[in-house]
Amino acid sequence: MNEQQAIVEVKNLSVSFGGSKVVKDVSFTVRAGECLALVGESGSGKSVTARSLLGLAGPGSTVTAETLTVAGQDGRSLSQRSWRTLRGKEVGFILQDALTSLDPLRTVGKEIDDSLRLHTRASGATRATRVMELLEAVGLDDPERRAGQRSGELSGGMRQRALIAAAIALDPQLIIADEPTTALDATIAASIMDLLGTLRQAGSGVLLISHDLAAVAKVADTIAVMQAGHIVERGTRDQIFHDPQHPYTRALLAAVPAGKPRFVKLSPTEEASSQVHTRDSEQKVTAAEDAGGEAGAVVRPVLSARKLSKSFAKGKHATFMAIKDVSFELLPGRTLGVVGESGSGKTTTARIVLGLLAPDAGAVELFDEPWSSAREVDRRSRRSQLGAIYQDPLSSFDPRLSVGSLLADAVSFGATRNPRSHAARITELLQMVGLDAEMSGRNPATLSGGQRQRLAIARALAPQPRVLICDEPVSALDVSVQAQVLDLLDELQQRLGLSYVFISHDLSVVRHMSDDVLVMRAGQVVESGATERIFTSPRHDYTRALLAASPLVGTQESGGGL
Amino acid sequence: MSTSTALTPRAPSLLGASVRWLLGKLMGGIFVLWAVATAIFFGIRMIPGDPAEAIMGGPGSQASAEALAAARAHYGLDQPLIVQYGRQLKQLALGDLGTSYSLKSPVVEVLGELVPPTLILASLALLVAWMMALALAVFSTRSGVLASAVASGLEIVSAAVPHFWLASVLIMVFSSMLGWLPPVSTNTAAGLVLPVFTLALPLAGFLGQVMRDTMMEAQRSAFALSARARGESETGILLRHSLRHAALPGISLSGWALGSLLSGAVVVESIFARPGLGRSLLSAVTARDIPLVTGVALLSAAAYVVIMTVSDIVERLADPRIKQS
Amino acid sequence: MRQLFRVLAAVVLLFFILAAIAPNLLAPFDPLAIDPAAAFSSPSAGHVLGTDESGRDIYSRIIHGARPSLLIGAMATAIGLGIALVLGTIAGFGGRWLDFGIGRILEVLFALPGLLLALVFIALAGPGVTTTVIAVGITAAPGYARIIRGQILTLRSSPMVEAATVLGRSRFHVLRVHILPNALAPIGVLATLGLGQAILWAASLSFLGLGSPPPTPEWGAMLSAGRTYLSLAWWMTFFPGMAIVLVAAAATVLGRSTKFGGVR
Amino acid sequence: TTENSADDGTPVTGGTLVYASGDAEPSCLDPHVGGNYPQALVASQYLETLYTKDAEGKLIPWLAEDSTVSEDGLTRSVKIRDGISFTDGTALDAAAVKANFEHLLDPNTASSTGYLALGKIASMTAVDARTLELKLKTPDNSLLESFSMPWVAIESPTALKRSQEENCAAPVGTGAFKIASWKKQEAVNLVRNEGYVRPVASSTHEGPAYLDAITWRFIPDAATRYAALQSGEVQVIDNAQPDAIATATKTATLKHLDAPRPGASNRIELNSSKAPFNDPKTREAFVHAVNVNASIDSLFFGTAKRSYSPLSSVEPLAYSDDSLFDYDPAKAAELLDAAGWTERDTEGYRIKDGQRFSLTFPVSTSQSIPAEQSIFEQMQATAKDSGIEIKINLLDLSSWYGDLAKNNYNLVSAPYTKVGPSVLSILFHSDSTIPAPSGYFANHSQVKNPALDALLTTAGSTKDEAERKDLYTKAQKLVLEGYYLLPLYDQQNHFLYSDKLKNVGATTAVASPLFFDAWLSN
Ligand SMILES: Nc1ncnc2c1ncn2[C@@H]1O[C@H](COP(=O)(O)OP(=O)(O)OP(=O)(O)O)[C@@H](O)[C@H]1O
Ligand SMILES: Nc1ncnc2c1ncn2[C@@H]1O[C@H](COP(=O)(O)OP(=O)(O)OP(=O)(O)O)[C@@H](O)[C@H]1O
Ligand SMILES: [Mg+2]
Ligand SMILES: [Mg+2]
Repeated sequence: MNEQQAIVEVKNLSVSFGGSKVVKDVSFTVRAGECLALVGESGSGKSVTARSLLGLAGPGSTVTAETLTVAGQDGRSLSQRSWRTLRGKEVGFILQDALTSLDPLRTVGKEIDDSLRLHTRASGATRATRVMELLEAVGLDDPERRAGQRSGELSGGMRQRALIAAAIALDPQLIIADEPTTALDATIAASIMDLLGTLRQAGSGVLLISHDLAAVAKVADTIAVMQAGHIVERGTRDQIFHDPQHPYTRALLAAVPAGKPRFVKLSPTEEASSQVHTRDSEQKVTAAEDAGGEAGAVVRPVLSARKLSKSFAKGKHATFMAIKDVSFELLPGRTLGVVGESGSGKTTTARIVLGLLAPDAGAVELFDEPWSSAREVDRRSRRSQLGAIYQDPLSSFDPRLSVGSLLADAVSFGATRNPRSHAARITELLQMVGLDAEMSGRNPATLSGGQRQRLAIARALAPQPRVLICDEPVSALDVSVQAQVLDLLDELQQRLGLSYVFISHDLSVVRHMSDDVLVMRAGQVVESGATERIFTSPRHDYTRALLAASPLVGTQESGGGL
Repeated sequence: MSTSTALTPRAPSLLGASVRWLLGKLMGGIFVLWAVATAIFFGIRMIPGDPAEAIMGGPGSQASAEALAAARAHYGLDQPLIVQYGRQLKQLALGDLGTSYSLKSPVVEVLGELVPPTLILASLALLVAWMMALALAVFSTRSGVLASAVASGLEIVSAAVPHFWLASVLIMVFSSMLGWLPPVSTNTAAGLVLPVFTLALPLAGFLGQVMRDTMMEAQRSAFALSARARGESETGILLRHSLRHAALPGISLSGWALGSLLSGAVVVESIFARPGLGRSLLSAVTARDIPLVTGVALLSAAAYVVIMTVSDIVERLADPRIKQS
Repeated sequence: MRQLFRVLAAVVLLFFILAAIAPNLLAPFDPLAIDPAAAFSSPSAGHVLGTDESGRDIYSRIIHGARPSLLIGAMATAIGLGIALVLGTIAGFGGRWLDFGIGRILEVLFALPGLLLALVFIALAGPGVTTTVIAVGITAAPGYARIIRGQILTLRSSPMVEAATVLGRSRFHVLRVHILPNALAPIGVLATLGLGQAILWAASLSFLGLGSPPPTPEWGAMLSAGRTYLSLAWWMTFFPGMAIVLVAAAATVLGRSTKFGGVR
Repeated sequence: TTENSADDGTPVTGGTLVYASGDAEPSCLDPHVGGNYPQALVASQYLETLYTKDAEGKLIPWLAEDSTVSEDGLTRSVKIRDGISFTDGTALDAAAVKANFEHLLDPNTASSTGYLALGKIASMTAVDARTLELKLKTPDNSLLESFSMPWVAIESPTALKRSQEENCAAPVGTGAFKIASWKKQEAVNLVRNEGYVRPVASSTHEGPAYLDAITWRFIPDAATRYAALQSGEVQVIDNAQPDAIATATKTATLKHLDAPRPGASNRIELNSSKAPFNDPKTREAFVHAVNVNASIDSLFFGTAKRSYSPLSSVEPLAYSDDSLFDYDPAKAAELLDAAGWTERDTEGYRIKDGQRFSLTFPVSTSQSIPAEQSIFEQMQATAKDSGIEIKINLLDLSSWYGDLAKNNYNLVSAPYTKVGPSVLSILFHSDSTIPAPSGYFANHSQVKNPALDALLTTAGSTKDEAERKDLYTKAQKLVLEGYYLLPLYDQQNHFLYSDKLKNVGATTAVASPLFFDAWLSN
């Protein structure tokens, strides 16, 4: 195959829904054996662009282009019928929503077989053999059994692989992969990226879409940065990473926490964006004193967990150890990062610490007093010392309450939900997290993701806690929004002397945020220690594997100089 | 990965689980039957009216005191309530439903005669309702906004039509005016058309609303888009994906539908003069025929339990998302 | 298109609600005034929807019938929801055994044919508007209770409740402030959907001769009275039937549109 | 109008007649058990009576040949006809009739109508094979009339020996048809009695019936029933609605048979045992406050004639007085004022001592046809103008009887069918105010008048036909003038049938149709 052959050629593609134009004069080319990455924040038009290449921009869309050639066909004048022969056969499409892109009522085998059935005349038996091959090719164990299962019985990574198998069934010239690794563990994500790399090497063109610049760094040859429907910058990987031209590209790169030391601002502000704040020693002392020790004396932990274990019933008889012998200490004014793959017990630990779940064994102490063993009635008065922030803030808000009411409730310890009674304090809180006081009357559902997380933080701060448990507080956010929230947490910690337990599966985020790190696997702590030590000289194999899988975490070279 | 270690020998435990699940259902079913029997026993006895009188030919019978006493003794109605209750439970446990006061024949026999016609009526109605609902759902998903609005309007209106009104209108139009269909024939297929449609139409409207929503949702879903991206045609998506999804809520509603069919059968069987459970339920309550009321209630409760279990099983088979709980 | 449906439905309901509040504003005749000489007149300028067997104006009767009919529908729904709320709350919040017990009770109520419940109750209490209301209400209750219980159970394990607990709120506070109000949110929808069904049920009871006593111009009663004369005077049953269908359909349209539009 | 045309052509043998009854399906096909009109209707096809009435309403012997009574009226001997056997082969004789009477009088049979009719029998002996001698407690001049009622029909004594359950399912008689099967809630299937020998005197032929079979269906819904007749699925329907009759008479293919029932007229009884109707003035006022004629005119389309008598128009001894029952609100007002009901409450109803003039009117939905319910509603509306409130309670039959037993009514409408004027004793004798153990009593107006009792007793036992007539007339005058009842019209008994069915019109003494002479043209 000719290296230079263009599989996709797009010139001035515009897509609009109703009156609003969401893709504006986009042009790009994908050649055989080449990987083009389309990056940009949420809503910038990446998915719509990709869907337009298959004539699936969506109901109510208007697509115009000077050139729209896909696998040698002019997409501007294709009949539905011809589109259908193109889809699946010449172009394989891996949709953004991996978890819901397989029909939950059909077996995986059937779904993969679809492309074969639709585009070839092969017999059932031949197709069945091919399905097995494909499942094996994408690295699924026990293909016979997998083919007979339905998506509900598969984990997220398996589903993603099955989708890829369906997309590559007929060796398409072009593979479009829309966010193929969101919501996947670092280790699994890495193997999926590897798989795409293999396919590219086999001669397919790949259009890779992501909102995370860092994530595409390994595979992409060329990167196009999209913002608000436009491609604002395009270049080779090296050009983009080392010599970004457009301010938006720079902001995007700055927002990547990977390799940035603690307290470095990730989001652009008026103050020098790359200024390094060293720890304010005065404040540290204050925090330590608050915790009850004199300066220089032994600093007592604000929170300590000793040998926590918890198991859940699994079926009628079996039980399942979610966590086992988890111990840690959280010192005043410091952040303890918790990392580990999905299901490793991070949330379970957090819930025990929050007193939402009683441990089977072990105990939690808060400010040197028994916490997990205390009765809820006695705990209630002490709960203001401990706050929490979750991955999905919206679902933790009462949907009937406005922003102001939510805060009023928190400020008044549940006595009232009338925002006027604590107007001053509410305004103060909103300002503290960088929200406009005007927002008091809005419903949280109308806020953006970043704003919601700020509101969640404001609410957690309302009772003036000393410790915050943050369970994946930024996982659902865009890199740039994530950067703002992380900056906010940093700033609050310095101003208020808070202590954080910070849970995330994203190693670069944890590294950026934490003083100490706890690495968990299958319910157990495999390694713990000071952040730098863990990341520079990991002792446990699992930690090493985790680090290797994470893009840009171990490699200082790409981001450090920015 | 950790999943492989979690793999235990599957087959036996799965089988064990299913058996346990079925056993649980069975116990639950028995409990429901017991409770229904108890509720009916005490409920009916609270209604004014002497059961002995019902035995002696119904209200207004000028039965003599001796005759009434004889009847009471014969049916054990002279004993304390709790004794009667105990005896009834014992009889029921042995499968003896007693003898109908008004029909003077064993309830089991009466039910044996009445079940088939009602079963035929109800199952045909359910079938027709399903077909109409699916047809309407398919039609409206395939043919644009206007058609969808028309279909939705049709569904909502049919779900809002009282059975007896519909029956009357159908009889007037198709029997009296057009003369196409007989209003009361019990033995011919033609005679089933009107009663079945009377029962099916409101149900179809109801099912249609639910099914169409699910179907529309499936059409818009990521997996449908994914299938389109594989080159699947719209018809293929409908047949291979959306229809299955639309069927699910229908299955889970079938227990409810059964209840509504039995209540509807009271009206339909009365109007179309069909023999059946619904009509006899009505006359049994009016006649204070306690054994027959109990029989019908137990039967329909049992049917409800069975249908719910079956629809549960079907749902589990069709939809792996439902985990055993 | 949906919007148009919704507007039409709202107009229909508002019209009948107005009729229920101030029937004299809309009805030209006394709904009870008989005029045997004018019996069975077909719709005409004088009687727009015709007259019934006693020469009463059908249009006026439908207008005046809005109050008892809607009242039956609304009260029955309210009773059903009331019972459901109590049962649902206890089940959803009262611990495992209570939940189990009430779950069983609901299952039993479900297994009993609704009409049997209604018939036995009417036989117990004697027919009448109040009885109809209660009979229809208890028939509808298990369905509502199941939904409310599910709602409460979902809410109880929701992140929202967890967040409130972390903030130090008591169980009772959480129930009162967060769970109940949110569990009640779909009740508005249920109530609108239920209204139509309750009116249909009441009509069925009228057909069985166990509905509102005469001369109440309740729609179900008019419908079943008019059915006798279907071939002679179709308007006697057609128009009351239309009123029932219109209200039930309008309530459904509104109920469903709020379900999908409003609350998340 | 009875259509009994001779020019229907030559009778054809064969065919199955489908009859659709609007009455409730009997729970027992043996009219001895209980004894209501639906049972009489179907039983007339397979059971016969000792006496019957001819087309002119004259009592004639049927299974009996003759009957004599002793001078003191206390001994009655009945001669049984020879050569007749039941369809199970048992021969009809005096012993068989005795067995029937014993069956009726046995409390275990739970007969109500038949039991009352034979209530005066003290003992009986089968003197010989064909003569039955009855000893009476008191003279009873209505006994032969009672013998003409299907509730006292004669069944095979062999069959009666079976369990009640079996006998209820298939009683055995001497009729022109016999029971082949009974599918509950669907139909009683009757087939021709091939050995039939003794038709009524007025029949047009002898030997077995023309029809092969009769399917006796139960179609409770009036509209459906009429639609079934229209569509040709059934050939005869009963309980035809007035409007349907009116339409049918204009339809060439449908015919109408009007056969008013004997016994009481259709009437509303005024409960004189409690306020406000314990004051005769209020009863009179009520009667003048309601406009029955206007209702009957508009609701019955000329199919029902207003009655002014306690007795049916087919009863020769019926006495009417139309001057008593005119609609006269002014007079009603005068009477009410005189009775002290002078004040009015906010709703316009009259009150006295703080009590509203309010009348409770339980209505059985299964006994009152819709047109009748409409009359009640219209009465309710007109009575309101005079300040009288009527509360209509629609009830199922059990609850309706319950209300009567609890004396929880001021007005009530209850049909009563019986052959002969002796029905007056059942309805107005003070003995009839004493409830049976089940709570039932027939004297709903609760008249307790010794003079009336004496009249009725003497009228029931006198041998002198003229005296009987005179006494019954006096009794009727008494109840009419005492405003114990408001007569409406004859008990409705309307049949509609297809013109394919010929020679319809013969009825029994209680006006149930007989299909012995009928035949189906093709
Ligand atoms: N079917 C549609 N109808 C109307 N608007 C749409 C439709 N699909 C997408 N849009 C809009 O087009 C814009 C671009 O959406 P698109 O899905 O391409 O974003 P994206 O860059 O893929 O974002 P993300 O990273 O969140 O996936 C958004 O504003 C979106 O709301
Ligand atoms: N209430 C529960 N009942 C049964 N099993 C549970 C329960 N909560 C958690 N588990 C199980 O415990 C294990 C640990 O779950 P946990 O949510 O703590 O993991 P996690 O590390 O937070 O994962 P993720 O990164 O996906 O959020 C999982 O296998 C989960 O399925
Ligand atoms: Mg996207
Ligand atoms: Mg978690």
